Amino acid sequence: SDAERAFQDRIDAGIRIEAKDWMPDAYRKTLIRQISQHAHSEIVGQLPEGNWVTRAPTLKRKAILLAKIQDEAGHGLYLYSAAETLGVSRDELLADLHSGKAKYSSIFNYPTLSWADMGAIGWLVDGSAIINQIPLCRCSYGPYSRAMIRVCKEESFHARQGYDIMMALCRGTAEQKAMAQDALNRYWWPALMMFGPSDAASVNSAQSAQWRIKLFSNDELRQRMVDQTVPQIEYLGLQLPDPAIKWNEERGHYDFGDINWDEFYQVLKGNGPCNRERLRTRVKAYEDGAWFRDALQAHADKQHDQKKSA
Amino acid sequence: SDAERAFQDRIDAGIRIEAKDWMPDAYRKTLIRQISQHAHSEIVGQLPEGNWVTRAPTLKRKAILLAKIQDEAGHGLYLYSAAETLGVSRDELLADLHSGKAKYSSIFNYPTLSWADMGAIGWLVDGSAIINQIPLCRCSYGPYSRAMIRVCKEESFHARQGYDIMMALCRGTAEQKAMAQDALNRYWWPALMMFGPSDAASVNSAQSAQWRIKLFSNDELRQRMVDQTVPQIEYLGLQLPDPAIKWNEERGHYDFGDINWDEFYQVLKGNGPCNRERLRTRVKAYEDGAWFRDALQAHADKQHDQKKSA
Amino acid sequence: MSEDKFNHKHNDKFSHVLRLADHAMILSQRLSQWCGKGPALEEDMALTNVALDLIGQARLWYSYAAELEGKGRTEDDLAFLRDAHDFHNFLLLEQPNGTYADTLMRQFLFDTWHYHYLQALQQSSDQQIAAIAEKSLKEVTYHLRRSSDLVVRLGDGTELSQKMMQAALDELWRFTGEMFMDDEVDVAMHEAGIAPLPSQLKSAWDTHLADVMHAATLHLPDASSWMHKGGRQGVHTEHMGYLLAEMQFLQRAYPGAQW
Amino acid sequence: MSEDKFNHKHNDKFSHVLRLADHAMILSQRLSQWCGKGPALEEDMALTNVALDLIGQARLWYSYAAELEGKGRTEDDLAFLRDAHDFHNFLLLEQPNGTYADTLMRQFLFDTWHYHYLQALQQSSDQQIAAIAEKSLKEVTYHLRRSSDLVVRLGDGTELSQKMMQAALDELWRFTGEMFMDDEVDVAMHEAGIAPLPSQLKSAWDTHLADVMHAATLHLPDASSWMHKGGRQGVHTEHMGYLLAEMQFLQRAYPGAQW
Repeated sequence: SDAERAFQDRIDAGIRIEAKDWMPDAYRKTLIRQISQHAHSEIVGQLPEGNWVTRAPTLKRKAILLAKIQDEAGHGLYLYSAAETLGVSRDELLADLHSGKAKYSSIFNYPTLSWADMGAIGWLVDGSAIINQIPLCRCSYGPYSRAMIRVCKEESFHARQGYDIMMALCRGTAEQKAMAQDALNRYWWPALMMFGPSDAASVNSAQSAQWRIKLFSNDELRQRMVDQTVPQIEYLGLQLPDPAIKWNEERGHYDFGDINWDEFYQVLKGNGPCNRERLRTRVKAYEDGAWFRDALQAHADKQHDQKKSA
Repeated sequence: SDAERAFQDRIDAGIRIEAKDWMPDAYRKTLIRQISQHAHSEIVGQLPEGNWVTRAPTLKRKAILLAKIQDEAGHGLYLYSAAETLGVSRDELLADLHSGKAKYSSIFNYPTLSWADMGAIGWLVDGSAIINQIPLCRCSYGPYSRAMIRVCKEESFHARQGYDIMMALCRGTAEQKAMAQDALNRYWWPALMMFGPSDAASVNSAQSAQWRIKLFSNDELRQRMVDQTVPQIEYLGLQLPDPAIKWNEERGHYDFGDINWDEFYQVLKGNGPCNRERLRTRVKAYEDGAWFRDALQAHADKQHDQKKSA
Repeated sequence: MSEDKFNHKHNDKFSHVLRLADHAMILSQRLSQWCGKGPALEEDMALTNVALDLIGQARLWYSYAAELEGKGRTEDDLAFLRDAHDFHNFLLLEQPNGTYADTLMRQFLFDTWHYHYLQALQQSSDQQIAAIAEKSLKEVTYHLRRSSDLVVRLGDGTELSQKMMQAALDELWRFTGEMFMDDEVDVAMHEAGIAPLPSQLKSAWDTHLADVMHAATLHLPDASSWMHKGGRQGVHTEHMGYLLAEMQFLQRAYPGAQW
Repeated sequence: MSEDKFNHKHNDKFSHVLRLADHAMILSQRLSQWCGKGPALEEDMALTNVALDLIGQARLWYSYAAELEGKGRTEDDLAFLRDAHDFHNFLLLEQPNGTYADTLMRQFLFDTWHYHYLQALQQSSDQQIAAIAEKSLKEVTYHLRRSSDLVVRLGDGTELSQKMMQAALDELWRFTGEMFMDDEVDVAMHEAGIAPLPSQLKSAWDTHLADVMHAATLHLPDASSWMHKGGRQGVHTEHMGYLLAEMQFLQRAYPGAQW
């Protein structure tokens, strides 16, 4: 249609789409799915870190971790707000999360088993998230791109803090270094999987690319993560978590081994180590909090009625 | 009445009353109150120790503590059974416990705050219990006296094990010895209060003495506890928890300070440090277990019906 | 028992500062158990923020306590290497989170005390204490405004929320008495012009409570009811040991490690 | 991570014995959390008895493991001074107690494995292992009889009890797979005639489960459903760290003390 052509022309010209602008239904739906999935990831992502906040080894580390978790709740807020500009409410989005219809990043279905996992998550998981998200700061939908700019700024702090935890462990006792190695080994592959299926298996990519809500392919971004991270691993003095990692002079990139996509799809299907626990925790939090949300609403209604009758 | 006189004659002649024998209503009621209070104490008494069983410092100590807690459940069983011979069901007795109508020993309303408390409870609390109970092995009601014989045998083990914990702590580091001292200081007065109000303030004692279900006065038994325990404290090398303790050559007993009866009555009234927690825990256990008891009954009924129809 | 309890009785200023540190530390620890599990996203953020403020305050107090002690201990040594009997926080603060109503009520009862205590502490003759109090008070002023506001809105909300808030108040009331009991440390601090007597704060606390509870349509429990005590003297409830076992695990399991 | 994980790979017999110790230890620890809180007095006693049997077995296995290791560690060192990644128990056993239905189902699923494993272990070429297995089997035979009986009575009890037992089975099922996965330690033990291959026990386990579940009117979950693993390799669930923080507190907080 003419509207669709005009819409695509604006995108091609690099003009941002805003909430009040006309947009194709599929564009709206794709964005809602993508933004809400990202919002849900922030919210669920608080849990694996919350698991260590009560056991952080120093007061300073505890404060930094608390601040990080707080930032994640904030990111969730911006992103739900961005999604809401597309005509869907936060409660609807949460209902989809709780029913299992909406997804969140599979990485959060892995357990945090030692303090070193706080390092690995900041370094590898936030690191990968940034690689995914930096391009989205230039995506075609205005509210989303602006949310991404704020999110990326804070996440680069988180990634640095994560690396700092790893540094401290690698400079520490043999036990601490082993802890760091173990965390790297456990989080390496799941972090690579965060970029999604390989391009060959990826659906809807072409359309999203045309709409400029996906600016690079999964495999391109994944390669960027490997290239960025391998020297960091070496700097830490840790062993590479994948024996196939090797600098490829010709490609100008690191080669790396095959990803276990069977595991990826199992986690996606709900069979990851913590899928049940994570979702159950969120659902319980929401249900347990109903009285609270209802009460605030009831109080606001009373205040409103009083003002009217006054 | 004639029956009452004959009843009292049997008691005076040292003949045991058995369940099927005639007995005055007041005798029956007093016994039910006394035995069930004792049974409840065994059951509630599992909780302060259960609080440290998951944190016992060695496997051997953990096993000994588990065995002790198991014994307490067993004592509860004998005693509820003894009470049941008087025509009251365990469920009725538990209902009175849960409603707060029936009491249990106030000592269990004090918190267990360190491992040393496991020593202090065995040594002082079981020690006092034995002093209370040994005479009851000769009490006039047969089922009660027989239950007491079994209970006392096991409790003397418990008291020795408790003293053994204290010994280990007092031979240990300065920190351990301080832990032992602190436990003694906290449990000393509550243990003395276990014998009940002083004779002057004690109700019903005369009748119970005549019926031979109370063979010594509260103050006599309390003095016995002090006399037995002071040399043990000295042997452990701990400081006396009461500066007024002093050997009285004339009396042939240790003098000791005034008991804070206000605290005693506050705990009795429900204001002890753990009254709410203890009762709440027991009520919750009972309520949470309803499905279990109902199911076993339902299954037994089904089996019974099948047998009948077979 | 470590030496703290037995050898430092003379060092009242150390004890006094340590108590303030322990209050902030233990409440922050409890609040951080809510991370990611609050009733609404905004609430998650706000509560985490309070936890963060408190841990910041705890760090200031612990550092100063360590300095006063002069034995080379650090803020982390004080937080992670003392057993329960050496902690001096109010019993109120170590109570389990319970429902969110319980958590908020605990917060409100403490914030009210904390606000008035810090306000008086700004006049401390000890410059360092006055400075930390002043800095903390800025944060705590916000804590108190927030928790007072929530108590009103939830008390005067739905029938259910009113019931839950009332139950929380009734449950926690017995732990409020010890906030106003003067002991020898308090008396010594007061005589030195370093801190207010806790008992002096009671009427301001009562007044604020009465105002808030009135607006919240909640009933204050009987003022003469029995009060628990012991926290500031190191005699805690059974919850404390579990809280510390979790909190201190890494420092205990890997002694001497740098993190 | 301690040295265990990285230096002892060669010592398969040590690993094998340690796994048996850890199974018994961790389940005993979970069971002991029920002390005084069971659904009936008789049940309190019986469950505590199982916890006691298991801790006795853990002590035998730990002592033998310490002997095999030959580094002067004691049973208590092994129980109280290893971090989570050095524990090798099944994930099933560290799962929280949940309802009493969950606790009993966990017990039944493990007892069935335990019984068959110990039975095979009696034929171990290692005399010490055979002897401990024989002694343990006497107790575990009773555990299995008891838990099988309870599963039947509660499955075929009321509508509610059936629902709860089915939910427990469905919840815990995903943790049963790793009990029958052979790894290098198992293969080495099997080749040395020291222990059975776990995979060889699967059919006996299946048969007993099918019998009991039939009598209990419960449905076995899909045999092909996804199974979690990692416990025996030291990769646990998030519950494990909390369990150990509590269990090990005293040994960690007072290093070197005698109790």
